[in-house]
Amino acid sequence: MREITLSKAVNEAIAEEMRRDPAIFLMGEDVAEAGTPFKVLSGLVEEFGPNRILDTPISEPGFMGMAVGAAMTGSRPIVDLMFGDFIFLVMDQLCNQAAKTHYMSGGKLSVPLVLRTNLGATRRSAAQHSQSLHALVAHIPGLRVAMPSSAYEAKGLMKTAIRDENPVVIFEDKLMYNDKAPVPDEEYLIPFGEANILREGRDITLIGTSSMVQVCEQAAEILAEQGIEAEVIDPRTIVPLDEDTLINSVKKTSRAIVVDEGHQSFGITGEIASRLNEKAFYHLDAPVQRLGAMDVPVPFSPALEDITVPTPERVVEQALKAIKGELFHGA
Amino acid sequence: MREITLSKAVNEAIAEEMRRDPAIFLMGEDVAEAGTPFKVLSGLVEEFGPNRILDTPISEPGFMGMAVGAAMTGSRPIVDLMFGDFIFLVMDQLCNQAAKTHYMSGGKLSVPLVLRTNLGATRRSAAQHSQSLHALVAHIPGLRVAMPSSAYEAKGLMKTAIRDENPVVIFEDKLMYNDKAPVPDEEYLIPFGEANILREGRDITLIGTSSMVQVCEQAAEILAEQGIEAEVIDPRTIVPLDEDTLINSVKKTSRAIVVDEGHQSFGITGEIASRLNEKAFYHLDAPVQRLGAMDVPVPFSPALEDITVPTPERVVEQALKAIKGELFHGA
Amino acid sequence: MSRNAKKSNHEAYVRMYQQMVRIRAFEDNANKLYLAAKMPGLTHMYSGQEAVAVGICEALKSTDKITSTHRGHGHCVAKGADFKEMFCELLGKEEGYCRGKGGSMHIADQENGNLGANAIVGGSAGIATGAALSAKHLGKDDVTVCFFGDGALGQGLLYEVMNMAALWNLPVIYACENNLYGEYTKVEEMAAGELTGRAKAFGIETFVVNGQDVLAVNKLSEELVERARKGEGPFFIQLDTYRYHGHHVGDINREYYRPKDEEELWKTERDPITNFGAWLLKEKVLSQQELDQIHDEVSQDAKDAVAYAEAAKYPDISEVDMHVYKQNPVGGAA
Amino acid sequence: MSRNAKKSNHEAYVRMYQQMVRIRAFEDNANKLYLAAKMPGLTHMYSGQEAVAVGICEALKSTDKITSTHRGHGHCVAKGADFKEMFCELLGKEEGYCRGKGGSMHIADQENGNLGANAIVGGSAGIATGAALSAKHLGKDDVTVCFFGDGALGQGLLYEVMNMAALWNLPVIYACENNLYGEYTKVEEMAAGELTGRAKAFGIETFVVNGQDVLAVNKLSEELVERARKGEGPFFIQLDTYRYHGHHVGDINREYYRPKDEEELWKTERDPITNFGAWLLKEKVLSQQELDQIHDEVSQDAKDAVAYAEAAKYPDISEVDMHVYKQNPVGGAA
Ligand SMILES: Cc1ncc(C[n+]2csc(CCOP(=O)(O)OP(=O)(O)O)c2C)c(N)n1
Ligand SMILES: Cc1ncc(C[n+]2csc(CCOP(=O)(O)OP(=O)(O)O)c2C)c(N)n1
Ligand SMILES: [Mg+2]
Ligand SMILES: [Mg+2]
Repeated sequence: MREITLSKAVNEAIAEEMRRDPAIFLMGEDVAEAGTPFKVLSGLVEEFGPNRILDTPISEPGFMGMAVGAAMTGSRPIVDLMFGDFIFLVMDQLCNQAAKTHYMSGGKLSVPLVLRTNLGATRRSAAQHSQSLHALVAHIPGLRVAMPSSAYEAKGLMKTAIRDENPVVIFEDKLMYNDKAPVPDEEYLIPFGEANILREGRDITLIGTSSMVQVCEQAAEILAEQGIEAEVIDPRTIVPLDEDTLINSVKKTSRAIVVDEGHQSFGITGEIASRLNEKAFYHLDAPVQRLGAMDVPVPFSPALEDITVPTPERVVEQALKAIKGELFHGA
Repeated sequence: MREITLSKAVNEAIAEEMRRDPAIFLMGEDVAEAGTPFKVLSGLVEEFGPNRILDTPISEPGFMGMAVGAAMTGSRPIVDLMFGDFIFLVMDQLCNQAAKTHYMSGGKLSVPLVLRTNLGATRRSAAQHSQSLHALVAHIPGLRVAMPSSAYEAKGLMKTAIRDENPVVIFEDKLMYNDKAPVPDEEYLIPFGEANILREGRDITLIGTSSMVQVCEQAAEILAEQGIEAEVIDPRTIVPLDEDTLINSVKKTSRAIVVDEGHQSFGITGEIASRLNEKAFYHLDAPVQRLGAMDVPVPFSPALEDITVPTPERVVEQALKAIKGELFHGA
Repeated sequence: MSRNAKKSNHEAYVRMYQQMVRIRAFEDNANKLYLAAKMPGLTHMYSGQEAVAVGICEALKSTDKITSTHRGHGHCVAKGADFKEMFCELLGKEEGYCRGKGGSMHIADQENGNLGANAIVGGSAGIATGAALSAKHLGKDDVTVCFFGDGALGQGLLYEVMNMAALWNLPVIYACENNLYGEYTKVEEMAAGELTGRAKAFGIETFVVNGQDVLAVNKLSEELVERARKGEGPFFIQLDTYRYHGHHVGDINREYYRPKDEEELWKTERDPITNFGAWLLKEKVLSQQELDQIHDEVSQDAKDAVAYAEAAKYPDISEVDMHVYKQNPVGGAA
Repeated sequence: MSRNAKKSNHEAYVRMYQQMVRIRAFEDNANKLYLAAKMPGLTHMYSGQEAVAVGICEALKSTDKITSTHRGHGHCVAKGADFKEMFCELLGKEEGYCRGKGGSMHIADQENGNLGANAIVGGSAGIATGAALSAKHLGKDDVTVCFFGDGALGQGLLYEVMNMAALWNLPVIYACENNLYGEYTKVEEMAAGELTGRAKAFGIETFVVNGQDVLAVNKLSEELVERARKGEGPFFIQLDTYRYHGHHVGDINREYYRPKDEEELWKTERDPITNFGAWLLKEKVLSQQELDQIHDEVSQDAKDAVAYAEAAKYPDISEVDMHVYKQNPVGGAA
């Protein structure tokens, strides 16, 4: 199968959907000629013209709000938010308006829009351009949250997001834009709420989101060398969350670690771990462990930044503790 | 001891601190002559004048940002955000600026400000005036988050918040403004990060925040009638969180329920439950249970709204399940 | 009344009078429901501002869109809503426009182009501008009117979207209802400079009109809606008006921020209904009897709707987690 | 150069020339570090805009405050920062202004009144206005200058705070550096209407000045800073200028959005350093030799600072969770 970058996969997904449905348009900063600073959208304005690929002023709250109104009236907007950190700027329009409109109107109005943005540290971009803020939107009922972990996932999830009748926030890992993966030529969609088991194993379940899926896979390799069989699962979407697949895995392995690049405290690892603890409690040989980013603003200095995010080594370390029963009496 | 309302307690705390420190000022919408729509601040402008009690335009992002700049330059602003739901509007200034300034500047700059706002449903105020959004700010390193559960708590925590060198977000329950509690005449402060054990018990730990502390206490009463001794704990601040007190309680009782009025999913109950599961796992006889608000936008209709929030009855129900071992094989 | 008003349009005159009377009747009944403790929560009365909503909405087709505010009953009625579904919504009943889920502050009537009231001040400016962008994108000639109060001029979002509306010539009209107060604060304490300057900044054509004169409001609106439809928008209108009640139904003792004689002056000399009624009489468009009949009919309508709504049932509790997500079509997305 | 410039102020002239040369030297070295892959991340060069930062900061006391942007090195140097701490910060070293935690986009120098660069476009408008409010509140006569680009005019926050600054007469000067582009988009595609209209809307006095003419910038700034100090603020200045490099150091192939000859024109005919140097010569303020000496000294300084920073050590990893919270004084809060 051909291999393409995550960036190209996103581009293809959007282009294919825009060809299919003229109601779709895309708006954001420097999305047209520049094709975004990450060049993810290059070529789209040439194909679809400036009326469907709209360069906006630097007005995130404004164009987010406009997307809500457009979505309520028959259009299907895709909003490009250059950095995930800017989601703080659009929270009101996203969470007070987009997320609630369908409910508040008793089902009469709907807001089919996609907010595509990114996450991920270690790009030396410091505290305001490195955050992984998916936990915030996951907390708000009415939003769906997708977290692609490869080019293949990015294409399939983006297409599903675009066809969804609800507001969807999709977080791409900005460090993975140039990572290649096999992506079929034929059309495919990846349904929301169906976790992907990347590797089967009976000793411990490693649940990773976005780029942390790679981290889990690398950890699984290292563990395999030591004879430990880790199961690696990518939930793909955290809202909806495919609890069943996760729970069944944990019932089998009796141990789990949840790995995520958002801050650990009050982030998504607590939710996933809690659901596993609640629903597979009597199968657990060790508490479900969590590994999130450190609870510090992302530092600029490479010397510091690199230690703030989960690594395969740290996953392995935690896994071994769980397996050896070293979590007895707590951390 | 005299009894005063939560509203009066907040008012006293602010007035006392403003008398003590001329660097403090307060800004927000209709805070001066109107004393806020909840009348919490009545009388302050008369004592401190319009230069220290500033009525702002309806510009939440703007005055939040100004408070950050003022705090960086020697003032100690208190920001009044009329409804907790509006926190979405100030997220960028609160989370990208206030929370990170101290860290980003390597400790040179600091942002001693208080953002006081509220939470709580069942006031028939519908989806945009009823949210309990403390989980969002708890996820952001650099912010402290206080959740007073009574007039006594509100006064002591507010005074501590005002004296803190960091940005503090304090959520008052808007349904409790008229609730009275004994509050001493003498000055007192309540330190952050020290949980309060309201009731001792050996059978189950009920952890509640804000008005859910009352719910837990009522549940404990009902349980007591059935011979079950529940320990009720109020963490008071969720950042910093007094893990030790919570863990020690759970080690004693072997069972816990975390009750909170924020949406259950991806909220604070997951974090607290996870920490307990991680650190008291081998003491648990049942998984730590959670009871948050339903994962739905808050509906207007009283018929619906009332069932979205945790009640003493539901806490009792969960507690009985945990105690009877009915959580076996999951929920 | 404006001199330019033509007598020709008999039907429109009657409809505008009727609609203003309907709004007033709706509000009087809502207030009564509140005072009788029959209405959950609070609500914000539109009484006094009727000419604004009616004068503007009379210029709109039903496919044209509006966005509304916390003070939204007037816009809702003016855009064509029925009393029954409105009162049901206010009481949180299943037959309400939003099945009781929205209430007064989120009342929406999509079929008549009302995209909904909004409890975030200024929160609908993006929605309105986006609806205008959508019309352009989909090749429709719909126009959107964004209603908002003077207080909403404090919100930065408005400036962001006015800029984009101007850059892209969007068919949107920003209708700023200047009723002199935002909650308990005077407009001049909240807004520096001229109100219209805030739109002029983006090269938007601005207008100021007497918001108590339904004919003046309507005449200007007809012109601007037509121009916006042709792609000459956006526009900004400042409509000077007044709310008769407190900020919300519970705001009773308000002399500390608003003098009684000011209220009296507006009510007695500038009432949009009284004055338009007098004009209709003077110009012999309607007789006193016909005017009375309108009042009687409307008041009976309102009474019936209230009774209906009071008796109507609440949504079943199973509805509580319906409509959080819209179901995707089968064979479509997950 | 502006005709009104007085020859009297020899010291100030020399300092302004020197500071502009220092900024250029800093940027040239930063760019080299980037090209040599010695600098972590990206950075945005200020080269070409030196007269703006220097002309304004020359009018400020060190207790006056500024807020800066992602393109912030120029403001930082102009407000009095040292090369050593700046380069250390750019390389993420412990001796940097922010102990390596902030980097280029968050460089701050509190001792000289620089409240910090900001990676959120428009994000510092609130901070600057708040600093001005703070000065008023604490009875200080400090003035705050808020630097921001033309692109930041897209952010609603700016309008909210300009309104409050105008309402409350705050000592803040909004310095809009119009370098014709925001990233890869022309200002006229991002901003409808006149740029200054956006401040006039709030009744704020506005000015337009040639941002390549350090004397013109400084003269206007001296006036406005003095007036702001007396409580006559706020003010808004549009400073027309140009960035020589790409949006950031990695933006090399940029002809698709910005023609080469436009760049050429600005560099050859409007360079703020060349032109001010020529004026200093013509007016015999400095000789060619003295000018050369400034360049040599500055360039040696920069070279030394770079070498120092390259050799300096990274923060210890134990620093990673320091400074998340400021410690409260003992006996104070928890
Ligand atoms: C973002 C936001 N801030 C504050 C409020 C509280 N609030 C509700 S109405 C109102 C005043 C609005 O004034 P204006 O826009 O003039 O409308 P009016 O009530 O006069 O019709 C305020 C401050 C709110 N609902 N939303
Ligand atoms: C809120 C926000 N949106 C977008 C960006 C990405 N971004 C960084 S600089 C920039 C352009 C800024 O243009 P301008 O204000 O004119 O400053 P200049 O770069 O020209 O100095 C953009 C869009 C950002 N940093 N912050
Ligand atoms: Mg008003
Ligand atoms: Mg620019």
